[in-house]
Amino acid sequence: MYRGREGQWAFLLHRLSGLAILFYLMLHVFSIGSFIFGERFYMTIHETYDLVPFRIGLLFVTAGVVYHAFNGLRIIVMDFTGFGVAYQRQMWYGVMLLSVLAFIGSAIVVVPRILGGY
Amino acid sequence: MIRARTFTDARQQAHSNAELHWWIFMRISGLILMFLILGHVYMTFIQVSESDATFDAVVNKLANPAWKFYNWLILSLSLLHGANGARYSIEDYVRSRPNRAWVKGVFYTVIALLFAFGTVGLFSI
Amino acid sequence: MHHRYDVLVVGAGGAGLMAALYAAKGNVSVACISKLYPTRSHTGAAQGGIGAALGNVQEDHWEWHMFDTVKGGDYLTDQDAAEVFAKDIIDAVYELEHMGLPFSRTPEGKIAQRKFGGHTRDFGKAAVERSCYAKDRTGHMILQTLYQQNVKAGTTFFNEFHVTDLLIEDGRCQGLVAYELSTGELHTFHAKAVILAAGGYGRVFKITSNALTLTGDLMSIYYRKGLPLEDMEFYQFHPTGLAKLGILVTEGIRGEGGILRNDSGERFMERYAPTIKDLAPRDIVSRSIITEIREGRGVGRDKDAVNIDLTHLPREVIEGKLAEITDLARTYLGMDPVKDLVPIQPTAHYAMGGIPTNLDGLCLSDGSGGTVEGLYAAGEQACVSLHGANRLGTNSLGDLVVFGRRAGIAAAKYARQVEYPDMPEGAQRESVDLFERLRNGSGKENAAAIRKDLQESMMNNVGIFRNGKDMAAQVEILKELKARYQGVTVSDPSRRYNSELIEAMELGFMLDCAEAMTASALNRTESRGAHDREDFTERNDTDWLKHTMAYKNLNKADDVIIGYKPVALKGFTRAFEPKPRVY
Amino acid sequence: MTQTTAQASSAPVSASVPMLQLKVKVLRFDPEKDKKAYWTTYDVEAQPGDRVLDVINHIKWYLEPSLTFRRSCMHGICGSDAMLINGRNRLACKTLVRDVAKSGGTITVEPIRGLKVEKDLLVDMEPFFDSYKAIMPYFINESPAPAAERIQSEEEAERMAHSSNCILCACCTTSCPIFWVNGSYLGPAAIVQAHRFIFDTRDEATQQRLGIMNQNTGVWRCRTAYNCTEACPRDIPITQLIEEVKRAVMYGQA
Ligand SMILES: Cc1cc2nc3c(=O)[nH]c(=O)nc-3n(C[C@H](O)[C@H](O)[C@H](O)COP(=O)(O)OP(=O)(O)OC[C@H]3O[C@@H](n4cnc5c(N)ncnc54)[C@H](O)[C@@H]3O)c2cc1C
Ligand code: HEM
Ligand code: SF4
Ligand code: F3S
Ligand code: FES
Repeated sequence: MYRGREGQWAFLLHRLSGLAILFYLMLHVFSIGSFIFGERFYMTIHETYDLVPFRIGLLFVTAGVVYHAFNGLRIIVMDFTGFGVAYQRQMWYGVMLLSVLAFIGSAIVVVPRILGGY
Repeated sequence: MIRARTFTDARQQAHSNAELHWWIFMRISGLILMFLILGHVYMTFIQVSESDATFDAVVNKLANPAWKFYNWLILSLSLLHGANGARYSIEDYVRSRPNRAWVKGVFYTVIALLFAFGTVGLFSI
Repeated sequence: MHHRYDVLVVGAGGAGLMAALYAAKGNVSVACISKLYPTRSHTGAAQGGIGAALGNVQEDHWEWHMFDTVKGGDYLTDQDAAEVFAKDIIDAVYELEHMGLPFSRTPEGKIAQRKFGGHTRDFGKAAVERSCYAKDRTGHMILQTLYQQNVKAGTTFFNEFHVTDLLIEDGRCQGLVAYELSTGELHTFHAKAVILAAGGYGRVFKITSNALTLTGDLMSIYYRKGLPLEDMEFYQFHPTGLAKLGILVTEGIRGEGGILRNDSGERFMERYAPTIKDLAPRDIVSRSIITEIREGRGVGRDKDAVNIDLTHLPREVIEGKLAEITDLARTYLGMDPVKDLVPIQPTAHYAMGGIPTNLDGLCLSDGSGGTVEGLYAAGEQACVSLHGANRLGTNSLGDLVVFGRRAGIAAAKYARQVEYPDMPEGAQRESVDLFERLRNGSGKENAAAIRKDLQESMMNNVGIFRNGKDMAAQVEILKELKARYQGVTVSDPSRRYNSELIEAMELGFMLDCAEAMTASALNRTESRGAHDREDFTERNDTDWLKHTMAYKNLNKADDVIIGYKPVALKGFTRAFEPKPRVY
Repeated sequence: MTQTTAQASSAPVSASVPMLQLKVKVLRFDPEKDKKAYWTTYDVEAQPGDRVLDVINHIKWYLEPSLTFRRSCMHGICGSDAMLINGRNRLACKTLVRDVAKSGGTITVEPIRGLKVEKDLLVDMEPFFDSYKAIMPYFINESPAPAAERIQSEEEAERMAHSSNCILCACCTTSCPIFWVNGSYLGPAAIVQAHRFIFDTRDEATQQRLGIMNQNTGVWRCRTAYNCTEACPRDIPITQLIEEVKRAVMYGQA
């Protein structure tokens, strides 16, 4: 592994999160859209989402969306201002903080539900 | 041994603004998506689990044309944004020309189908 | 493999690239052969600037520049060369600017100029701003700009090709042989004209500002043909190189008030130059430092350096005006000149001598006007006798562009007029033999160990201080080293990228250069310019106002024949009488 | 070196400096006989202030003569010896042993990535120079030159201060995660060179160069990973320059 610094990891996470969200989006569109095949079909698909792996996956997707969104903002600021390049590192730590908070926040909501079994 | 490329060689490079336009699109759509998606996530966050999105809940909400449009904007922008983002990755990681062509072909088809499917779904309620 | 070009250029430093550009303008096919990628050439290391009497900051004239060059060379400079140079360089600098070189600028937007040692107004009255510069990386910018122009012109480059032999028969150059590093193959290049621009040979010394690749290859090859090397005894040492590393540190540190101190912290320059102390000229300072070291007052593990003390200067001065040494000291010594003393030591810097040429770069075969048809040389490795006994700062970069250009033009002109010469039978024979011996010998000598001994002994015996006894001893040491060199066998059998083989070959070239240098220096029984003898401390114009020509005795091993060549004491329109060199 | 000024002036500088015992782990490969690259470790004694290049030279000269790499100037000006040292792209001659290892420690040395390894630490530089040549790396101004210099203000000259400092060492390009996977990306070094000419007020081919930068293989491939900026031995703020070129392309087309 190349021992790059913040910028390298920011890029890698941005790409991974982007692809992950895209993957999730594709599933999401398919499942939500599937109600045109009728209620039965729709509900069958949605019941599979209740499985624990899916619920935990959702945690990461939420954090990923937040990371990707705010890091996207960081990228835009870098692209259009000199300030952005100069403070990219600090901004990245800000983005990471927000993502972690989002992860914890959704965990607070989701974990009890998993444990509670509904 | 290298033979230096000449002025004319270099000048003959093709010209197109496609990459520039995609680059700008990624930023603009990103900015808009930022509000749309964070709003969407926030609003649906209480549900959190997909099973909360029951048939009725979804149908009710989407009865409102404003929400229809909101969701359709998310659908189209994020599919385009995501598809172009994935194209970047494909062009980076799929190095053989023929492979790249069919991977891209399959991928774009899937995106287009999903887009059609989602749109039909949204407006058929 | 066999190639054929009208003009071949060997070396892609400032001189080679300039020659290639100009040869190509002469409507002939040109190829440039270099053992390094062009942008790796050592021209890139030059910092100070390139001197030309543009008069952008203060009134200046080419006559003044010519005078300074002749005087700086301690009157051993050929004055016709100096005149051509001082006139041409003005044009050449503008030409570099037109090629896009990003010079630093004056407030009016002209090329900026600054003062430099030895450059004066009105024939020595006061210092003048003559050095044109691009920050502290003038050489880097010249190298990059010239390479860029060659890319534009579509010059053919053979990179990482090591020239191993020149083909010369009946006083006519027919081409050369080169070893391709990436395949281990020998290539024969057939040419109408060849221009040599392969740089210096500073690596014969232990402490040097020169690159590891500056091993005097082409000088040695020329010399092995029984052809002369001119003025090899004149080698410039710069007083302030970083200890052990030899990396050059600008003269500015002394100018800004830096103080030299020995092991006990004593400001020893007070003893050698009581009035101007640390601001004494380069050669005096170098000699004083060496005296301190010889008498055991050096610092460092091997007690072979002295300290330069900047700690009394304000931080702004050190970090602002002396940014370069601050950076070097921090990078390489982990020392902060604001707080620490920085160990320095004189460093071997520049070869005034080399392959003798006339004003068009045509190589001379003796001291009385004989030439080698079709063979040209330029740059540090050549000796047009512009620098005489001592080169003035900023005159080398000028030398590259002025005489590189002239050689390029002359070679192209010649190539247009003549047919391809016949190739000799078995052109590659000598190169094949050379490699066979290095690859298949039975000796167990380590080339690196021999090189180390060579560098140390040259530094001690033919360095800053010279005397008959030490140099005579060095002649014997060189014989021994050459005998040991015969026992070097390369252990890496591979053909591709065999860098061990190359290093062993380069050592052979260095030994030749050292031999010619030592013999020439031992022979010249006077002190002049950079050649400083403890046993003959005065300049002697009656006997020694002449160039040395050192020939390898092809009939007797380890023997050097010394001949001479007159000094051109007149330019075309101006002439300066030899006078004592005082500033 | 934490000695005080007083000591430095009286005591020999390095008499008190202990030698470091090092393990130098080199990734070796000779396509003539090896199928795969392999690690070899050499035990070396070095002074803290030695350059990594000194250590590698020592190995070549006295321990393993076949070890192959490029080097020339020994002080960071020629750009020959870019290597992956302890996981980062560095010039071996500008990296001191003390900054990368403690006594008893290990220094790992690998060839730079993304270019074909020819032998040990030596890689094929042709693709790198090809992308350099693709950006028309030469001054273009076909209008007749004045007798003296073309006038340019100090501020205008300063625009090239960073980009003209490049020594084409390839530390940047071969540290770029995009370049590793996508060799058709021109890479940061070529973009720095383009910047040098695009922002030269005397040059007349700005539009052509912006056109080249505007291609799929040009400036848009950069994902602002900053590895290039971290790796540059000449302290060129590469990412910043790339962003400036992106903007120049964008505004140039608007
Ligand atoms: C640190 C330093 C600072 C300096 N500062 C200044 C300054 O401020 N002003 C100034 O005027 N001068 C300065 N000089 C001197 C000046 O820079 C050099 O003398 C000059 O650059 C030499 O240029 P060149 O073209 O002759 O050779 P180089 O630039 O050394 O190039 C030699 C070329 O020959 C090739 N070559 C060598 N052997 C072979 C072979 N066997 N086969 C094929 N190719 C070969 C190499 O690949 C290389 O391309 C400085 C020198 C140094 C070391
Ligand atoms: C929420 C707000 C979003 C913002 C602000 C945003 C912003 C950005 C930006 C600026 C880029 C360009 C990165 C670069 O050029 O280096 C980008 C790339 C990308 N985005 Fe988004 N995006 C958002 C949402 C999404 C969504 C919903 C998806 C998935 C459908 C997505 C998938 C991608 C992908 C796959 C990339 C390519 C990553 C790469 O090539 O490195 N993004 N995003
Ligand atoms: S930009 Fe820096 S790292 Fe890249 S090639 Fe130039 S000097 Fe090397
Ligand atoms: S590492 Fe590569 S992605 Fe851009 S910022 Fe540097 S070129
Ligand atoms: S050897 Fe020249 S840059 Fe390292």
